[in-house]
Amino acid sequence: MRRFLNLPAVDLIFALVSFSAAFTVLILILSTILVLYNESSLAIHRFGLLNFIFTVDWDPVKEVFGAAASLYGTLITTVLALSIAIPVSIGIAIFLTEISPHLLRTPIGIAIEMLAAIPSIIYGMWGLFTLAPIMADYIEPALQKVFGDIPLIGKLFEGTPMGVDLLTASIILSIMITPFIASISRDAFNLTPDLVKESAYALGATKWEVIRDVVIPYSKLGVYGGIVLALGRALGETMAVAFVLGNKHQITISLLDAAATITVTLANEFTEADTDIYLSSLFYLALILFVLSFTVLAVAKFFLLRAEKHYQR
Amino acid sequence: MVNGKTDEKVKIDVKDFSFYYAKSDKPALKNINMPVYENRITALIGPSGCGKTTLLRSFNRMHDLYPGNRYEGQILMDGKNILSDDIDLIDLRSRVGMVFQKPTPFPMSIFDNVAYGLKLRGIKNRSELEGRVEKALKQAALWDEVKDRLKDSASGLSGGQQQRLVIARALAVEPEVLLFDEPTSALDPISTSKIEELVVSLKESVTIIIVTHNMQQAARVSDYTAFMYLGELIEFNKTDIIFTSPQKKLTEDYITGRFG
Amino acid sequence: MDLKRRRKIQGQIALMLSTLAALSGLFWLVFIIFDVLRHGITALNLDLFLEDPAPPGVPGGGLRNAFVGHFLITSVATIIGVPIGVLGGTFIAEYARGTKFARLVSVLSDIMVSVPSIVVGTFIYAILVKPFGHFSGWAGATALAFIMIPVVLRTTEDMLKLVPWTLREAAFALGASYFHVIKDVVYRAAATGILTGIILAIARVSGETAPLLFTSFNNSYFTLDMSEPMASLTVTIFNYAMGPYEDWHEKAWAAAFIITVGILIITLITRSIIQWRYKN
Amino acid sequence: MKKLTVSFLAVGFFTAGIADETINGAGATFPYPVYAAWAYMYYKETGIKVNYQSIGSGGGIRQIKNRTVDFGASDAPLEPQKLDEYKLYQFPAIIGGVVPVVNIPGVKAGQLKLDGETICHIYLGEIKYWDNEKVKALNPELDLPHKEIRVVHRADASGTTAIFTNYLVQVCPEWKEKVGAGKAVKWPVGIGGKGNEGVANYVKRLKYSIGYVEFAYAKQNRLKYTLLKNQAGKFVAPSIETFKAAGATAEFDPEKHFYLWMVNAPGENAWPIAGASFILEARERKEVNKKVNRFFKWAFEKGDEVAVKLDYVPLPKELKEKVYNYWKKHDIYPE
Repeated sequence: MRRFLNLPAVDLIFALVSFSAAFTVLILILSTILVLYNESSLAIHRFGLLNFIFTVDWDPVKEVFGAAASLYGTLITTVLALSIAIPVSIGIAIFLTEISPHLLRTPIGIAIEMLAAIPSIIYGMWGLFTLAPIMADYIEPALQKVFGDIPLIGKLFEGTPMGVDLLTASIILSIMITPFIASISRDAFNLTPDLVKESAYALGATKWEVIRDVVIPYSKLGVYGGIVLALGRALGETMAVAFVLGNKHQITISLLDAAATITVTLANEFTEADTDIYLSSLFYLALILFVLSFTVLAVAKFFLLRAEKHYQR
Repeated sequence: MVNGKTDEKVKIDVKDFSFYYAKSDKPALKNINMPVYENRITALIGPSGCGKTTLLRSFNRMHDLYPGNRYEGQILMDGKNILSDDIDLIDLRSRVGMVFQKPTPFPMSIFDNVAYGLKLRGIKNRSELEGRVEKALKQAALWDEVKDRLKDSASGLSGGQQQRLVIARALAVEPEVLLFDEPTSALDPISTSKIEELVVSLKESVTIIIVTHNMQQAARVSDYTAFMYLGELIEFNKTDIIFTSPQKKLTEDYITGRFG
Repeated sequence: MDLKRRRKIQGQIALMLSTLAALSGLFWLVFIIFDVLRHGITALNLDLFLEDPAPPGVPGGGLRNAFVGHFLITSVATIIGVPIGVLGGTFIAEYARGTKFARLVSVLSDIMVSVPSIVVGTFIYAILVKPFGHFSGWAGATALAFIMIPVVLRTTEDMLKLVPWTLREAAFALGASYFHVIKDVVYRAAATGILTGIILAIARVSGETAPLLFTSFNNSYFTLDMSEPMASLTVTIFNYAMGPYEDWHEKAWAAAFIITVGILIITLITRSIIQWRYKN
Repeated sequence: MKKLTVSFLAVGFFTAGIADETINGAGATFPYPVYAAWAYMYYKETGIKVNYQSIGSGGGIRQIKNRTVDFGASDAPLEPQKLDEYKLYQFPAIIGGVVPVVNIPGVKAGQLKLDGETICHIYLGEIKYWDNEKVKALNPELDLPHKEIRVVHRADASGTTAIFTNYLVQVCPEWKEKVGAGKAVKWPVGIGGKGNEGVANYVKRLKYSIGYVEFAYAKQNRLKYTLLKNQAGKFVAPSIETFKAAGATAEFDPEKHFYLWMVNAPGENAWPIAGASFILEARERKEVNKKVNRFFKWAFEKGDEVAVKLDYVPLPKELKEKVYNYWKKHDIYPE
């Protein structure tokens, strides 16, 4: 701080004002944690941490609340959405940078950027009105036909196809995060120097070999960055899944079953909660989600930064 | 065109060769005729935009990477036209290697960089790979500097080392022809002279074509020199003749630094 | 040369798969846009903008309250969030450049950009709704500002860092104070970038629903009083899409259409600003 | 910075300019459409805004408890002790019915007959197939298939569920013991739909399913309702008449602030799963309450038609009188 002491007065004032603005970020994070902790203290005292996390029950009548089902839903939808979105987005990025005719690259690129900007509630609403019926009538029965009789995999597709379930929610989520990963990956791919690509071609590599061995390794940091961003989105997304998940607190193996995520539980029940312990438990869920996504993002960020440093060397 | 008789063997013969970039009716290269002799170093010189790099990139058909580019005429390698449609680019590029203006290490280890071309060709045997990587690195005079850190990332090497690594990578697949596109333009003088020595030593095993901005470099390393200007080949001859008694006024002006 | 053929076929298959992945991805995306436009356009009419909602069973009505509410909440969020974001970004890019504090704020902001927005809603509920005893436009705007701050801060930081250091030195050499250097030189050089960042941040928060659910809530009447609950387009979509009435579904589609088109236009404008700037 | 100040001032100016009379209410979602319709008409006639926000019954109770609204609304009546504790008045304002709906191919609306115990055991997962003995015994004339029953319930917390589960508690001791009643319960079986809409959608789409929705939704989605055996032992169909009958025979006691679950009403023609939606007011705010009650008095007098159109049941005349007397007794009757 010594460096500010011999600044002229006008600078000192401006530095102070802008410092407090920057400091706001720290305050916001800290106060979010403190306030959420304070609001959920009732639930924390009643249920503890581990007990809360590992309790599947969410029973407002008996006032027994646990986060396990919501956490499970959050994790499954996130993992499933990412595992659908990543290959598709990388496919899109490859298509845009290496395959598509030059004439189409810009318009498709713009389209994808715009899709990244569309609010998630639109995806959610579309999921409810358009995708869910399609899933229930065509896709899910077809999946059951194909996989239903296979011993272990069949379990994933048990139940009545309803269109409002883990699978539909994950697909909506993946459609929503695809533009993010795709446009960031495309930008990263485009940063691969032409010379490096050409020298691979000059060694007799095919286009795919150039992509696989040069372009993707060269831009993997950028792609990881996009995936981390998408991961954050998927973990905390509410509106895209709220319509099509069914809000049922259960741990289910079948992807064709309703479930709940932390966000969906909050959206559905927050204003309905009538007892203090109910509301407090919802705050507790919010706190867990905040800490969870903060930690996941911080860890991912840490590795990214370290990799970047390693890479620059 | 070459004055005096020569008993050199022609590796590549460029015949009535013209080249058009996509969406352009004006040829970037006009009616080029010249030979490239086996196990000799041929330098392409001329001011910026004269087409020397364009010509160089025609020898391994790099222009095919971008749609719309057109070739006219013939480039015969060992008597076969490499511009014809039935030429397999993968084959061609295994026979004609290339080194670029800037070092282009791939994002992988030193060993994997050199082994890359070999792996593409299906060589999986570890000891064979190791043998050929070592040979190529030795040929590129890099072995002693990197033999203890073959597993390290190639991006950790210095610029000159990286460029020699790239040369080793090109050599590993034992090409017949090696194209150099201003290989020292991004390097310091010491690295430059190392690369020049290396290039000269390589002509025992491969035919070399080198594009250079630097006339001293052309004079130092090459056996033959082609001077190009505005997409045309002005003069082709033995290097000492070009630099001591050029036939064309334009060549003389360029050599003596009167334009450009 | 069996190997070569295998390589080529492998390559072709891989490229085909990429193309397929791309096409399938694009298919869904185009499907969504098309669907929103199709349903939205048929539901559009002038009353939508001029009328307040009629209760179920009464024909007609519009979403004037939601349009105005949405505009007010977003504007106030911008008024709160942008100065804090820009100033904070300035501090860590200029006065505190290279310090640990700057790195900390920068990294934390990056993380905050991805923090679940519904958590922000619960936080604001606890500090601005519960103590005052009622939902309010102010609470909604604050929640959106919370989301905006880190976005604007990071863009500002990045844009300021793009301004070459020599430019500042040239200004220092004329005897200007740092404040004047920032105000007259640095901001001017980075203005387009910061502006596009701000516009994109506004676009981003104007599509948010989750943070408004428990803050600004909803209001079936037109109001300009920010201390009252306030309707917004996104929350209206949420309620109407879930509701049982056909008429509500239509209005939800119409609102979705307006938001989508609005955000698409904003994105296009910023894109062309960037391109125009890039060309000059 | 100057611009900012101006904007702030502008916002302040706007907010100061608008201050006409507004009554704020919040609470149950179930009566929202009808309250909104009344408010709309009331505003057109009197210029007084009634801003009713459907934040859920729980929220409504919380808000009026904290005195942050002029009235609260709840589908679940508060017990008299609770009302004393929170210092609240309570009276019913509208009646609705919860209707079991089924989707069995070949079975038409109003054909299937059920009783409380059967529904209870279906929702407990103990009756698994449509051709179960108990169901068959109630429906000797129907040819019920041997198909699994797909149970659908509400996934969110709702007054509908509170009414439905209270009914089950009253008619089925096992339900009382295993599950209990509430706005959201831990369902032993079935899938959850969000909102009446979600349940209606599922039942429409899924063959061999059963669900429960508010009457309005059942009617609007043309779902196949069932007949129910009421306390008097008669099978009745859900309709405005049977809801009215339930309302008429239900013994609302003003002394207990009308605390009553209207389920399993005794009347000959009464629909057994009906429920009133209640209004809550703060006892110390006489003048405010009069303003609120003026609105409800107007609604009781002029709002019946709209309510019926929206498939809600207006209070029977006798009950309206009881409410008026309750107001008068507590000196909150609007003159």
